[in-house]
Amino acid sequence: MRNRIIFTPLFLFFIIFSLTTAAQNQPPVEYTVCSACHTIGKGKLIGPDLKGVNDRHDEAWLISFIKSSQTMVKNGDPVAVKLFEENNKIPMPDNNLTDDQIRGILTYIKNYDETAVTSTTTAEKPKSDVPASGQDDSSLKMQKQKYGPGNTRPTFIIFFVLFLIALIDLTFTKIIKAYFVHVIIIFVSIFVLGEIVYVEAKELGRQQGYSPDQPVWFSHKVHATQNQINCLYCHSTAMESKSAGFPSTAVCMNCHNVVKKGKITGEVEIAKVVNSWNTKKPIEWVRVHNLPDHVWFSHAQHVNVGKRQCQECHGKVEEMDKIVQVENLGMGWCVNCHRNTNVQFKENEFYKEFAKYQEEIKAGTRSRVTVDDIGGNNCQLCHY
Amino acid sequence: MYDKTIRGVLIKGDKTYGQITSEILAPQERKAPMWWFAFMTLFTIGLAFGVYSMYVTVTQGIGTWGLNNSLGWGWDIINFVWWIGIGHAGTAFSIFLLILRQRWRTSINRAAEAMTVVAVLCAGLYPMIHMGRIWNAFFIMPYPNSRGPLWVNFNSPLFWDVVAISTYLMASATFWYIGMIPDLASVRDRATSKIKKAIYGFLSFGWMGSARSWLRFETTALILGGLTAPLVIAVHSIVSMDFATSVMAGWHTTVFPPYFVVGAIFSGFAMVLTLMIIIRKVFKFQDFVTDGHIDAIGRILTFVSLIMGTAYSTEIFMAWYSGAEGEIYTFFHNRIAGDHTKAFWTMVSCNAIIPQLFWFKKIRKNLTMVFIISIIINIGMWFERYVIIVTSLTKDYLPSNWATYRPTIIEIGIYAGTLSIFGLGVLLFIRYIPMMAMSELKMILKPTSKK
Amino acid sequence: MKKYWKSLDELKENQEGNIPANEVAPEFSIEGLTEDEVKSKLKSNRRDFLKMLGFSVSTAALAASCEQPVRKAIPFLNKPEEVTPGTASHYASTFYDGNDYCPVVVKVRDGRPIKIEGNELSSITEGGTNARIQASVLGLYDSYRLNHPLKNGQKTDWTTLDSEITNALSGINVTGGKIIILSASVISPSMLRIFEEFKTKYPNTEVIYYDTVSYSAMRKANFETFGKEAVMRYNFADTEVIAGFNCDFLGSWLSPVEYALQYSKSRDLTNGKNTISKHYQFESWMSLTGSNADIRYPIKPSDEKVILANLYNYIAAKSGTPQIQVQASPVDISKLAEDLMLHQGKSLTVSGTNDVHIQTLVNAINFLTGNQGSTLGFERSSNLKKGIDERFEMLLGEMEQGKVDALFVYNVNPAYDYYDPAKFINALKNVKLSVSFGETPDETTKLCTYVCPDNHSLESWGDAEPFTGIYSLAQPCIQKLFDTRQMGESLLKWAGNTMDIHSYIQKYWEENLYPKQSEYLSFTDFWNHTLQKGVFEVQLGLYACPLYNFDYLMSLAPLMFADKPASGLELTLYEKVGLGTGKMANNPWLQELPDPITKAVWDNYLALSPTWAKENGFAMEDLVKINGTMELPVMLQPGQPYGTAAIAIGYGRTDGGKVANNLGKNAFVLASFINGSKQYSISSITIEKTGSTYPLATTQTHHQMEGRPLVRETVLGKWQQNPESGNELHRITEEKAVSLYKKPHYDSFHWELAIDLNKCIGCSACVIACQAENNVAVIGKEEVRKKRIMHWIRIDRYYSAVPPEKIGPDEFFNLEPENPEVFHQPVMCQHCDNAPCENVCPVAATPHSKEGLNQMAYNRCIGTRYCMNNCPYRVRRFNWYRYADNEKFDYNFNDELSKMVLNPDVVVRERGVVEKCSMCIQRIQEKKLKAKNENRMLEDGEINVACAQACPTKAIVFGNTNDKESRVSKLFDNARRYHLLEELHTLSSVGYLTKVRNKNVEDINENSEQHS
Amino acid sequence: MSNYRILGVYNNEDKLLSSIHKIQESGITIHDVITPYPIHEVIEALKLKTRLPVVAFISAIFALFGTGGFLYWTSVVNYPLVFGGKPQNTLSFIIVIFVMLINVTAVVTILSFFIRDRKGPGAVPYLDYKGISDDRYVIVVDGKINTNEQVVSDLLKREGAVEVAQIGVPETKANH
Repeated sequence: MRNRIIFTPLFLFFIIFSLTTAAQNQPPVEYTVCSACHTIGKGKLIGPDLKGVNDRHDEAWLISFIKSSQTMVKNGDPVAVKLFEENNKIPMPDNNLTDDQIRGILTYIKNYDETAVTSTTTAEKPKSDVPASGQDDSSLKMQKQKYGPGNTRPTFIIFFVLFLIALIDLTFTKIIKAYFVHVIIIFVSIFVLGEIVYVEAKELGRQQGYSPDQPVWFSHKVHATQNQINCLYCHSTAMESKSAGFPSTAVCMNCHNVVKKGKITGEVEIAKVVNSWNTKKPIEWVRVHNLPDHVWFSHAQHVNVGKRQCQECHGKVEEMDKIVQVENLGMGWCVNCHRNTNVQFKENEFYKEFAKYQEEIKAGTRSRVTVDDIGGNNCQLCHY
Repeated sequence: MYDKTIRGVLIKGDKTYGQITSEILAPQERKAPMWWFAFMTLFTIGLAFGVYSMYVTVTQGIGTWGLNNSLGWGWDIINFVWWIGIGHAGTAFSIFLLILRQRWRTSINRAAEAMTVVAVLCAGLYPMIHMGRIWNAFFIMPYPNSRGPLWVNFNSPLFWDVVAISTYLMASATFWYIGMIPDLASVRDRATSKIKKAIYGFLSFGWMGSARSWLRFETTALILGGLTAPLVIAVHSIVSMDFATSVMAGWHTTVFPPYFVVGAIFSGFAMVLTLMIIIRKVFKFQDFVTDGHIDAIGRILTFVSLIMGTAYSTEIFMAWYSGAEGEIYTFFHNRIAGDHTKAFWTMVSCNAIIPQLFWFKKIRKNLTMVFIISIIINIGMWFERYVIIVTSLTKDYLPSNWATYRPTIIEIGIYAGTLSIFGLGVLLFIRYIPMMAMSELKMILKPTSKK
Repeated sequence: MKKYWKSLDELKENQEGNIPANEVAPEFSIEGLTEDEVKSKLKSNRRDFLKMLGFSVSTAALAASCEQPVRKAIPFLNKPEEVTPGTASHYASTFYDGNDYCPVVVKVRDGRPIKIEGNELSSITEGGTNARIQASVLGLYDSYRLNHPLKNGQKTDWTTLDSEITNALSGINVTGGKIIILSASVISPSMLRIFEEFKTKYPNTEVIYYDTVSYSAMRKANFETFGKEAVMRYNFADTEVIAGFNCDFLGSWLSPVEYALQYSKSRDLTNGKNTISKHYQFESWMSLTGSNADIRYPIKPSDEKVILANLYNYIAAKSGTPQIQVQASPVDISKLAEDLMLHQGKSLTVSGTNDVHIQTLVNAINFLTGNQGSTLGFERSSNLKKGIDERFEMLLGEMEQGKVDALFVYNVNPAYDYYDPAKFINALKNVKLSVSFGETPDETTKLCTYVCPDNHSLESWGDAEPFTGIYSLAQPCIQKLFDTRQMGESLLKWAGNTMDIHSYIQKYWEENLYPKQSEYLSFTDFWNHTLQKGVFEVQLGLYACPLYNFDYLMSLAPLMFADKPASGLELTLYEKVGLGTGKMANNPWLQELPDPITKAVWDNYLALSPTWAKENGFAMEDLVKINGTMELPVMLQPGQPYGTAAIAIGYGRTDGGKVANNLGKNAFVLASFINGSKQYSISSITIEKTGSTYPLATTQTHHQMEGRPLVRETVLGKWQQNPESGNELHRITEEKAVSLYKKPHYDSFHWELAIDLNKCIGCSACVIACQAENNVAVIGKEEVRKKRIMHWIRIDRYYSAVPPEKIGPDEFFNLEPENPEVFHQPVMCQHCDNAPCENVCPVAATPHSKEGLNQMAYNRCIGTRYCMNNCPYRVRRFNWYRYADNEKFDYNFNDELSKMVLNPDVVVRERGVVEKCSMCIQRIQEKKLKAKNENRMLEDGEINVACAQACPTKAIVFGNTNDKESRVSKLFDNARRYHLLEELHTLSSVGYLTKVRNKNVEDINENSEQHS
Repeated sequence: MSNYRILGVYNNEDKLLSSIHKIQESGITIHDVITPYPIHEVIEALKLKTRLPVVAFISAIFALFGTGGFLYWTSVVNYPLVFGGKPQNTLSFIIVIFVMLINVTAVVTILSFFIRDRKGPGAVPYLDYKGISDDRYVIVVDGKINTNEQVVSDLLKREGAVEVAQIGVPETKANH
């Protein structure tokens, strides 16, 4: 009886406490910037481990350091200089954050709970072996089932044989007397065969579900999701050029001349990158998303002008350890998207050229302008 | 039942039903004569030449032909239209006469239709191989492809061609085959060897000749006839629209559809005549293919050739009357006079002038003359297509593009190939298929009580 | 500032030691790769063919194995800031090959120069080019180029070569032997400085200039009559009367691009001017210039001097200067003389004949008509054509006597283009040290002991001063493809100066040109901006016009007609507009460029007047023997004067490369050296039939319009009264036009072209520009003979002797006249709104776009050729064979190196598909995207099609007619506008402007009776 | 066993016809008449009808609207393209519609003929009598309905059948 009286508030307190901690444990938005170079309790990345940073330095110092580390170094703050030296002179970029934001980050770091986070952020199973050695076609098949039409050959053969048998029996060896049996079999198999042929023919020359092994086992998940690196950081020319661009080894080296140990693959894969840099031999990536030679496609048009997200064509790359072609990239797929997608009509000055639509929109007779409306399905939009 | 008092006898030397069967099937039941094998080998060689030429065309490109930037079509389309024309006779023949209940057709229509089928096959070959990228020929089908889907251009006469010709081939082939079933049955019944019985049994679709079957048979034939009659006209009108719908001087002419249809029937009948005369001579069928038949076709040809003459003069008149420089040039300075004079006058004399000889009964009776003229007509019809295509394309609106055209050996080879296919078809026909519709012949045979 | 004003040198800094390689499959950058590497890389991945859809592959795929070829993507190791993969950057540079000068802008795509445009900032050309300049980019990827130095034909390396040559030179220095630098005219001031340095090291060095086509008589005459040994600068822009004497100034004379621009300005009627210059042309062959003349007099070469003398006398009589004793002129020159007198200082008399007498007379006439200092003068005298013939003759003598110890041959090829090659070759044998800087192992280079291959101009630094005080810079647009070295650098090294050419030129500019300007305060500023602009001009001080020295004229007067008058068939040698002097003979584009007049390709021939030929029994394509040695086919050329013949030079190369060799015959050998200058006209030759014939390939075989209103023209007088004159038909057709369907309207843009036939001179620059921009295939002579040429734009040329007001259906079959009027009409796809070709395509491969363009989707085409038959303009082209990667067509599509010139934005068409002008859709798309990216509307003139951009006369204007303010809309409002075959109601998008000739009816009559 | 038939073979068209009438008068139903060529009198006598024309007509209607709809949908609704400044919905459809109408109708008619008449590759006639496709006429009487075969055969003989035969087994015998 008494025990219960004592225990209940304790119990409640525990609950409340855990709840609060849980609540505080949602990383603030600003933290994503830090996480590119820092970990909490996962050892040194580019910058030092932030675990217990609050104990190491007092808050005021931290705030000013986070705001602009270099000024402090220049001003010759001993601690700052020491840190700078320790972290082989990689300057920490300045952040224009308010003090409260920084405090938020610090509190987050303070009551950061590894178990909680690891369970929320990534469901990664520790990969012991490195799957870059070409024995990964099992996963490729899986993806084929997932995206592509799958393997239809057996079904085809079965129905073809059935078809022939029915035909032969109907004409020559009249084993089954009831003709409707033959008829049904024949019609069904013709339908099935036709369907298979149609699907296969559609996929002919396309690579949906294509996921080749790359020379370097590179995980977009690790880079894009866990380290929060923006797509455009590596695929830099997507905004101004027709091609998004493969990152030059130099770009990789920006981080990897410090980060020598990967979360999943250990040192092996990163070593390849470093090696490529030292031997001045570019890495020969295998292109996954190929368009036929007679198609002219521009990333700038879609990313910069059309304001499309990368994922709309490339799938959830940030969740892929191994990149795979999600869409079939066929013309029908392009055209249908052009039919349904609105252009940035009001936003972009260029579309003032379309006086008619402008008026219609003013008059309210037209609600939307699709890509198709402005000639998005002209042949020579892509073929010339 | 046929009342002989209205018309003259259609089958000479009053035969019994049995005789009809045995005499018509005689060629099949006899051993094949020497000349048959000789011609088979000859045509096979020709076919080989043709196949080689097609191989070269497809693997190396249309460049192996004599065409150029100004002249996109040459012998390919000339021969295509020519064959289609020939292919018109058979069906036109049997169907029109069927609908008109002209019973004298019965001894000829079988051969005519067989000729049609083969000729249309030859014709159909050309639009295929004249494509630059034959491996993409399926683009022309309106199938739901994955490109949006992107359909075909239903305004294009070439697409109409595809539809019309495939339909025509289908219709005429089935029409021909259905009409053949009863005769195949009789072949089956008379067959002595097991294999032959099995084969013809398979081909004759288990025909027995019960009254119900006969009723449905005749109804179907009539319906098909009714459908195919407009088709015959449509097909060649559409072929003519390949030219009529364009802007080129000498092509852009409203008279083309009727003019082409008539031309087709003209060349077709001529070809029928040629064939029937040969068959009659070779197999001694003068009792079935009587002088009456020859005479009748002769009269028709005379009439049709008059129409052709009218068409030609209309064209020329309209060109002058329109006052359009391009037209005038094409007709007066490029056809009547100018580079292609020879071709033009060959065409006119062969199609409009020489056939007028048929006015004379003597000539209609004289088989050799008829034979020669029928061949001349087909030559003339070939030149008609040559004149239409080559003159208009070589000298078009801009004199800077004026060009000339000379076919290469490859083109000639392909033509030879199609000719051989035709020859082979005919040879196989006369060897393995009853050359005349026996059941229909029996229908028109006078009823006899003596046995 | 446009994007292309960017300099390359920072780029070079960034690239030190890096290997920028292929970035995505299509594009490819090749700095620092050896040829083999390049080839290996090129093999795999290039957006060049539709072959992926080809027969083999597609069938293989149908055989159920749908595996795709794996495509590699090799990123930069370290991406240089300048290069954005997949987008083009432009660099200002200069083109000069010893003959033509032109400031250019080079379009570089992923480190590959793929196109050359004119530099719009240049005051000389204003962005114009000509066919040769457009084609020169292909020379960079010529597999015939030397890719390492040679010694006696054996591969060697630079160090050994340097040491050996320096030793030899110092040896010669000791013995005081003679060193000769035999070079084409050098217009680069820094190069001249280098020569100086070389001379200081090796005192008895002499530089001798040698021009393939000599202008030395002109220099001599100028020296004697004005005391200046220079070539004057001419200005046709504000002339009112132009008298040309055997002078093809629009096609080949001195600086044709410049003159074409000026000429078109003087012929322009669109800018409110209501009069145009009057152009008389006296010539002995049918030249491009003659074809544009208002009044053309076909004359014998020997008559030129007589006519000029008479002209001089007529004018001298008026202006009271001494006259010359001369027989009467064969043609009446009074009218011309009157015109010249009337337009004092606003006329121009020019002669292209390399004869001191003639040039002296011309100078006199120009002086008396007050043009000296106004339309021509020495103020900005030209540095082109410095060669003096006598000096070279002397040199040969010295060489034969072994007086020359060292001979450095730079950019000249006497073993081919000297009139007596054998003489030169033998003379060369007596030279101890012979060094050539040839890029290719040509006829001369072959004979030299050492070969130090020079960079291609697109790989080199350089500067130029074509006219006094007008400078331009050249910068490398690609790192060296091969192990070559720039000639200047070699000389510097041997002269003991280790400076590299780049910094040397910089230094020169810093010392000499930087002080002459005040705009920029620091030299780096000045340098970078000038490098970006490409051009730089210096203001000149006051200038006094020199006086004419009549005494010299008088002293010549007795000699002038001393030699006996010519007899028999007279011959003239001329430069073709395309091939020129034959320096670029290995360029398949130029070889297949139809000659603007004869429309012949791949050959030269003996042009004869039709009537003379008929009388003497020569027919077209007869193979004739000339002077018993040279065999050439006969070409009957209307407008060729009676009793004369003409042969084009530049053919008959023996070591020009796989394309150039054994095409035509070398006509240089027919030239001669008479009274102090090389003569390109021979007083009498003999020709006799060989009996055999030789097939000539021409793209046009019929030459009359058959009275059809294709090219509409009028005369100035009529036009001034009624701007619609000659074009009345347009109104009528517009009124008569009826259609079932309503006229199509386009919401956003309606791209249209306007072509001013009054400005178009038919120079064919557009043809090559289009070929380069759109990857048009070269198909070779045989295929052209079959009339299968692939050019997307062609220039129709018609002859006519019928005065414009008489043109009508009654003029059928008018015979080819002796002196026809010539019409040039560029024809490309007309992008009809009611296109006949579109309806008939069964597979919907060519529908109409929402911007009024007639689209052609190659990958959908199945090649029924129905559209070709149905196009009344015949502008559609069919790929009769696979022209790429095909041994049968071993031109620029067959070897991996020259394939690098392909424009990655345009596919190379597969066999069996129809292709045609797309109005440079790739450029339209590019610029539209640019505008969208920059969040703005398009400006008029921002988009320009290749043909319009290349046009030296600005005759072609492209734009959006929905925008009523655009230039093209304005031209479409012009009363002269009509459409080709508009009576067919195809509603074509290409508008033509009537041709206006500055003549009046009596001119015509006189002109025609002159030659009938 | 229901395939018991009595056959009367004639060699003369007139005899055949008269005997058909006789037999019908005497209340015997004729199962079938087999002739080497169509004899309209026989068909009339047997009062045979066919509905093939109806089938053909229906299929024609179907083809007409089917094709028209298809053309409209493809070239106006689904992927509209402009060719030579003409409207997408042009008169030229008529041609395709017309031809396709013929095509479909023909196919349907032929197929329904074969199916209705049990004709096709491999089908076998139930009667294999020498000369029925040559110059013999056969009257087939169903032996199941008219059990008194003697009467029938006598009648046939009397009417001038050159031969009377049976195929199959009468039920009575089959019972034993």
